[in-house]
Amino acid sequence: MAAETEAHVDERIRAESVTTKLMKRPELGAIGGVILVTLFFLITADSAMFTLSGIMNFMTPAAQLGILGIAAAMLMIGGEFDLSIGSMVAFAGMVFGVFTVNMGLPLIVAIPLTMLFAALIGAVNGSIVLKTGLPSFIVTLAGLFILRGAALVGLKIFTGGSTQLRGVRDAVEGDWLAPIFSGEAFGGLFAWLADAGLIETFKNGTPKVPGIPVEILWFIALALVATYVLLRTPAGNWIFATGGDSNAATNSGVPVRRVKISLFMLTACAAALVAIITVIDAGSTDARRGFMKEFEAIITAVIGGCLLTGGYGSAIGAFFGAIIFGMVTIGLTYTDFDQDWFQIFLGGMLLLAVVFNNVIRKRVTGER
Amino acid sequence: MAAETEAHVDERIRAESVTTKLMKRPELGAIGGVILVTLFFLITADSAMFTLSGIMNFMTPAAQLGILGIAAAMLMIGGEFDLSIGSMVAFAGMVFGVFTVNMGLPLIVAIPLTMLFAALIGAVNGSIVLKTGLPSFIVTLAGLFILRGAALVGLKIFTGGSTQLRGVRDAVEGDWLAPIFSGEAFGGLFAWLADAGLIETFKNGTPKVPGIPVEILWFIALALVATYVLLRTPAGNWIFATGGDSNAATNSGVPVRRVKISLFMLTACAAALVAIITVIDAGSTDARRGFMKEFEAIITAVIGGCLLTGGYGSAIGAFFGAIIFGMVTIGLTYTDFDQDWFQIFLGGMLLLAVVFNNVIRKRVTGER
Amino acid sequence: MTADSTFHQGETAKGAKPIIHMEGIKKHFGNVIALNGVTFDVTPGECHCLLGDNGAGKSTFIKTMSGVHKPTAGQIFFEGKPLSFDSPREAMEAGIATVFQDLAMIPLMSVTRNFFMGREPTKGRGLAKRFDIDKANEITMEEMRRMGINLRAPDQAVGTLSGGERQTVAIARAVYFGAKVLILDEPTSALGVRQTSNVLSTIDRVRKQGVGVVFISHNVRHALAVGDRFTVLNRGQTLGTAVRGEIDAAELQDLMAGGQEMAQLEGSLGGTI
Amino acid sequence: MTADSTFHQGETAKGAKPIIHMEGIKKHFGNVIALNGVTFDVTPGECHCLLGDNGAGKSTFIKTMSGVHKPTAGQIFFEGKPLSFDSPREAMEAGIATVFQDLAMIPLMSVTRNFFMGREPTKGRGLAKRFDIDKANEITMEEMRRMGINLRAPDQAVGTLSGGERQTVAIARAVYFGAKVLILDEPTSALGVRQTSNVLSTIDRVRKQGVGVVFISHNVRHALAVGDRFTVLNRGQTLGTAVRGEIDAAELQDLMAGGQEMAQLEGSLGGTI
Amino acid sequence: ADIIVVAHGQANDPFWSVVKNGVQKAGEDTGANVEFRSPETFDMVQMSQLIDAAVNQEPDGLVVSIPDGDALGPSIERAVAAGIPVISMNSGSDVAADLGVLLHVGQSEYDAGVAAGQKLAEMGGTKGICVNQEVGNVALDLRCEGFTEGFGQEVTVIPTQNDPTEVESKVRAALESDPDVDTVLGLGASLVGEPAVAAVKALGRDDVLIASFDLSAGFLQAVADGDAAFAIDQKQFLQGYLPVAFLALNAEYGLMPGGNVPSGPNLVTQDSAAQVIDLSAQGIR
Ligand SMILES: Nc1ncnc2c1ncn2[C@@H]1O[C@H](COP(=O)(O)OP(=O)(O)OP(=O)(O)O)[C@@H](O)[C@H]1O
Ligand SMILES: Nc1ncnc2c1ncn2[C@@H]1O[C@H](COP(=O)(O)OP(=O)(O)OP(=O)(O)O)[C@@H](O)[C@H]1O
Ligand SMILES: [Mg+2]
Ligand SMILES: [Mg+2]
Repeated sequence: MAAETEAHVDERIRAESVTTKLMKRPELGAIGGVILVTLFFLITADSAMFTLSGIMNFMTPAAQLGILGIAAAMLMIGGEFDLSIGSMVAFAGMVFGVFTVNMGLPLIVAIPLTMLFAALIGAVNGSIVLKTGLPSFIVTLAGLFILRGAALVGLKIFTGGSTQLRGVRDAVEGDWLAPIFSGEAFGGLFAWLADAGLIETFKNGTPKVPGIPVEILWFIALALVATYVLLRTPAGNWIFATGGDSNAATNSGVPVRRVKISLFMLTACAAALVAIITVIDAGSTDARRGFMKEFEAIITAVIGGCLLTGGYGSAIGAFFGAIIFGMVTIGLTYTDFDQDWFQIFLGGMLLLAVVFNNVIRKRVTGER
Repeated sequence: MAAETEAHVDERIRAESVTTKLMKRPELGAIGGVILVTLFFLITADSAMFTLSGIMNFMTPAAQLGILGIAAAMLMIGGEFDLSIGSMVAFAGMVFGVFTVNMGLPLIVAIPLTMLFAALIGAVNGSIVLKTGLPSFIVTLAGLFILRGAALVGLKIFTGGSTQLRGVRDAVEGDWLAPIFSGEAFGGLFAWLADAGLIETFKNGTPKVPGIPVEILWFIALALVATYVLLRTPAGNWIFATGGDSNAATNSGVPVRRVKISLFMLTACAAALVAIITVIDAGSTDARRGFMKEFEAIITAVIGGCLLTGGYGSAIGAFFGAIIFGMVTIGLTYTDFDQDWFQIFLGGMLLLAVVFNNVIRKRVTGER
Repeated sequence: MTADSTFHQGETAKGAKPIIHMEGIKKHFGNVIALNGVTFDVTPGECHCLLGDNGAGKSTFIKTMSGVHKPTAGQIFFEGKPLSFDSPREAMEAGIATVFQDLAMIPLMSVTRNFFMGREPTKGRGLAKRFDIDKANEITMEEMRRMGINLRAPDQAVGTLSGGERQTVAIARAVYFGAKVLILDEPTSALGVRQTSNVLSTIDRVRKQGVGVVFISHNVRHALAVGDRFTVLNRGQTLGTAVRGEIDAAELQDLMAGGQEMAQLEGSLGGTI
Repeated sequence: MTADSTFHQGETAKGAKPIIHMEGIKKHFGNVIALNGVTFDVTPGECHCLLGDNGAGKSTFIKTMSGVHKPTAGQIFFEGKPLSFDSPREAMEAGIATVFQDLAMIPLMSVTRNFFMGREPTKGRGLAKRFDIDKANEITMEEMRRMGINLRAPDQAVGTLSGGERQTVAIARAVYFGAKVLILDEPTSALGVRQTSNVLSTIDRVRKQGVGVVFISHNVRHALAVGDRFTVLNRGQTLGTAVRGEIDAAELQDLMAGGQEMAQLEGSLGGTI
Repeated sequence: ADIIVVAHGQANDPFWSVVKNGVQKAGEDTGANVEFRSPETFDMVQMSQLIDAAVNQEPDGLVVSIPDGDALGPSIERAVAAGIPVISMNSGSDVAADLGVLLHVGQSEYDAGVAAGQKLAEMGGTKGICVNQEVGNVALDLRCEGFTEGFGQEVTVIPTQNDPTEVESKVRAALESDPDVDTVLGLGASLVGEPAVAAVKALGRDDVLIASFDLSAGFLQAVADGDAAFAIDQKQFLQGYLPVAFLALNAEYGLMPGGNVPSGPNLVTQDSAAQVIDLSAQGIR
């Protein structure tokens, strides 16, 4: 029998406060940026920004971006990129529009079919990456062009020449699944709150905010599920391992291929979800939907602390990253700054928020 | 004295053909794609594409992109990204326009000043990356927004409200430096060739191609210099080491900080060079110049075999990558395919070219 | 090259049935010939040492055994049946655990997550099935202690461990999961004296439990301390196999040096290094 | 803990002037205390062995010596003057060459490029000044041969070398560039017997040329073969320094184990591991 | 006849897809072999290269849009020098003649902006925002400038990206932070006009005037329903159709009109909107 070292309290370890322990988690790093940005706008922006309706207003684009961003973050932790998700929004939107408007399918069929389509394309992306050993950056870049083009060609075919497909709202009207993918949730609650005078109302007594836009709920749910999967399941461990060093992971018995393909399918499905929500909401889809969203999703993930090299990051980080991005893009409209300066502010605020995250974390944890 | 192993021919090494040795070089990997794309267009495109003027026509955008791509490739080999180069094209163009048009400076002053401006911004980018330890992706992303916004604001200020600054061509007319940065070189030679009936002419007798566009010469020169630096100088060794593992490089005495900052300055200056060439050529500049060029530059580098993780790649690869990209984007207009299908083809061709590079190299070298 | 009567080509120990038998394995990397026909087997309850000079091909050989590389030529028999592992995961599921020379660890991940990577313990069922982190932490701390390392915390990133601590994690993991065959590629290279003696006695312990052990080392004394058979590789080929007791340290060391002269040192090393 | 009369706190060898002297070095990583006051020096022409259990802080200590880490507290004297290296490059320029435990090599780069990384030989002048690859290749092959490794080609990527071959590159590089102090962190851990004896005799050679050598090892026999003084670290602190001849293998091994019991093995190891 | 069209807008842009449909229809009607090309983004440098590529193929006629006369001038002059008849469309009426272009089909962006501004001021607007989804695109910037001029009151330009959700949120933000704003002009119907209508609805305000450049079926529906004031139509189908038809006739019979053809502006209001919707859905208006 080997001689065991006795277990004892180590004298070579200093006490650590709870804050330090919390700040060490990548999940919480990005929260500093959210606080900073909030403070900035509390001072500079019109007070309308932080009313209930103002918050819903910037959370809606944040949520749509965040759904993509969380999926992109998981893929990045797994060591790959998907540049085709923006185009996938347009493509899946087209497919969904065709299913509902042209073919008249009910949502219970149209939504799973759209998801299936997206997942298939994600799996193809993943297989090409694994088969050829090429960087996913270049493979999904091809996907970016191909899907965008396919959305255009498809729309022209199915509308007979236009790049916009209309009538989705009419087609899904009354479908029992529609409230899950569009509009606002908790309408009753908000109406009650309005009656009780707890939230702002219009002159006619209806609440200014009729409910919580469903994408915000999807966004929060996805962040929770993704965090749970990453931190509390074997699959999460596999994702970190795959991204950290796919060779070492393979040698340790992690099913790297399966992990990567699943993640590509996940990002594609996240894009399809955004497509379905926005298409039902807008009632139409066109060939330019989701333009540049792939980059915004990666930006979101990186603001949230993901490493481009893989193996490190968090879903909650991407969650806060999306909120930062949404708040900054929409928030400047609430301020009095000359709008020509928009991009300068956007860049400056993003940098500030990320630097702030970093400084706080280093200060607190004594890293380096 | 240590006992030395005697030097002898190793029996554990098989003979290797010259082709194999050549194909193992990353510099030559991308050539397979160029050949494939050329073959494709020889079959499908209008014969005008491969006349002298057709070749100049697709080489001009390839050269402009390639100048950025080669610089981006060197930075990527050094382990970093610069997402601000596209915006830098707009910003440097604005600065250069103001110097020449508004301030009336001669090129001998305006060009170095513009370069200095760009290099400074590059150095700032690099310093922030090194100081904060943040990924360069996020830092230069902020640069992307800030410089784009600054270009817009600057243009509005200096033109009195417009987003387009005109009159550069008139301002630099007659400057002795202008021929180095604009127009075509070897005009005399081409005129002589046209007289001799060796190259095509318009009906009025002037040669269809008045000379070689200077950007093509800059492009070739940059590719040669970059390749020489990477493969034949200590600095090249430092770049590879820095990108391969910056920790190990620091520990081995490589001045990692200096290398990284120099590379950021290089990419910024490459963007400024492209700005100067295109602004003089076009005679005007606007706030959207260079839009998305940062991504195209990275794409070029990746097609040319650079790894996103750094430490591997080549300038010659980026050179061929730019030619592939230029040929595909311009070449499709010489074919009969409908413009709607353009993106589908673009994506498909890029993927094919890169996969083909890979297959060829693996087949020849017996890797894996 | 010393070829004495105690050395036989690929002889099986005492006629016992081998768990894994590799026959005429060749492996080429491009134009590099790393293995040029190696035959090797391991039976339950024995420790078979694989020895040889740097670059002889030992690591390449055990990587073909554990499913990382596909051999260019040659056959693998697992429990008598011809078999070829398509991935390390398959080899693992067949009961082969390996400590690779590069350890196969993810620096950014915690010790526990590395320890259980690919084989996480779960609790709950159905959708609530999840990684049982508390149990995993406990097992990790316990197994590391058995090897003589008292970790500060199971969530320390492996990248910040000392060289020996990291190697111990890899060994403890393989021992914990090694069901039928345990392959150790230079497991003691970075270990302190106490940890080394723990590893050697662990090899002895698992061998007695009927596990077949493949042990690679450059230390003649470590090999002789636990080995039952000794196979020497040289430049991609087998020099031969000797059985414990039939060969002494000096002979073995000569073979491991690939038959080349060694530098003369002061007498203090006493013949073996 | 054995504290016998042959052990003294931080004693300097025979009164010679140390090249480098480290006084009360402390190093914390966040809440981890890796070094808690270590004093150490090395004089020209001696081989000073740094020994200790896994995780004792040896690598952390030599990293502060070679400019990688800044000490949290404590002072460094180089040739008598207080000094603090801001980067490994500065330490190198002062004449300190180090073989790190992780070797500090770039896997994707060729052997030659790794060998000369940061200190490339050039030919030509002015703009035509360039990396003299032919000369570099020649030196690399030659230095590797001296260490007992016959490389196939100098442009093989380091990532495809065997563990021992890779370690030899790092050692050959440090020896080639080590002007005043040569620091070796477990240089023989992955080496074959022939290469090990080459490295030990190389240490002997450079020491005789007046270079001060810091040698970290877990192998008592290797340490005793070349060491002039022996300093033992335990849990971030110095246990003491002994001079060659005043201490024997068994005593030293006890100290290195950090005073804890070792597993009992069959007699074949003969006391030392 | 071989006729090549080089435009600065992309094939997937709803506005330009209508132009492209016009081009194709003209090709069918006249039997000409037509091709429509455009750069990947609003990129004058790449566009000039596309014109060069077209010139190299020596077509029987060339149609170009000229958002930047300086940048595209040399390439167009080269085409003219090569003896290719060139017609400009959409933008460039100011520089067309100087470059040797035969005639121009289109509307002046600035004038259209002025017209929209005057109409909105007339309808009672007092404070406006101009929502620009592509700042730096000179044609769009000119529309906002014209609007400011014609409106005669305070106008703020709101820059946005190409995302309807973001546009909706920004319009809401602008209206909420400054309740005096009562006029919204969008520079694209589907990308800005429709989300602007949604934003105003969500805010429960019925006093806001919404107008938009160009047409989309959704926005026209809003105009028909009275949710939006009007759409500014420049009948871009004609901008694609007429030049091709002219050039085809020119190639066959040497016939060419003697002057510029104004295709717009034309305001589509509540009365006329309903009949346009169907055509818009088919990509003709
Ligand atoms: N992927 C590869 N490509 C090219 N050559 C390789 C590759 N992997 C290993 N080699 C070569 O094959 C030979 C055998 O390597 P291997 O790692 O098996 O040696 P080893 O016996 O484990 O040596 P060590 O004792 O030093 O660990 C070495 O010379 C090495 O350079
Ligand atoms: N960056 C770091 N962050 C946190 N802890 C660290 C870091 N680097 C080292 N340590 C800890 O400091 C202690 C000393 O490590 P060090 O590498 O110096 O040990 P060592 O004596 O070289 O051990 P070995 O013989 O195993 O190489 C170890 O317990 C290690 O876990
Ligand atoms: Mg090995
Ligand atoms: Mg160590």
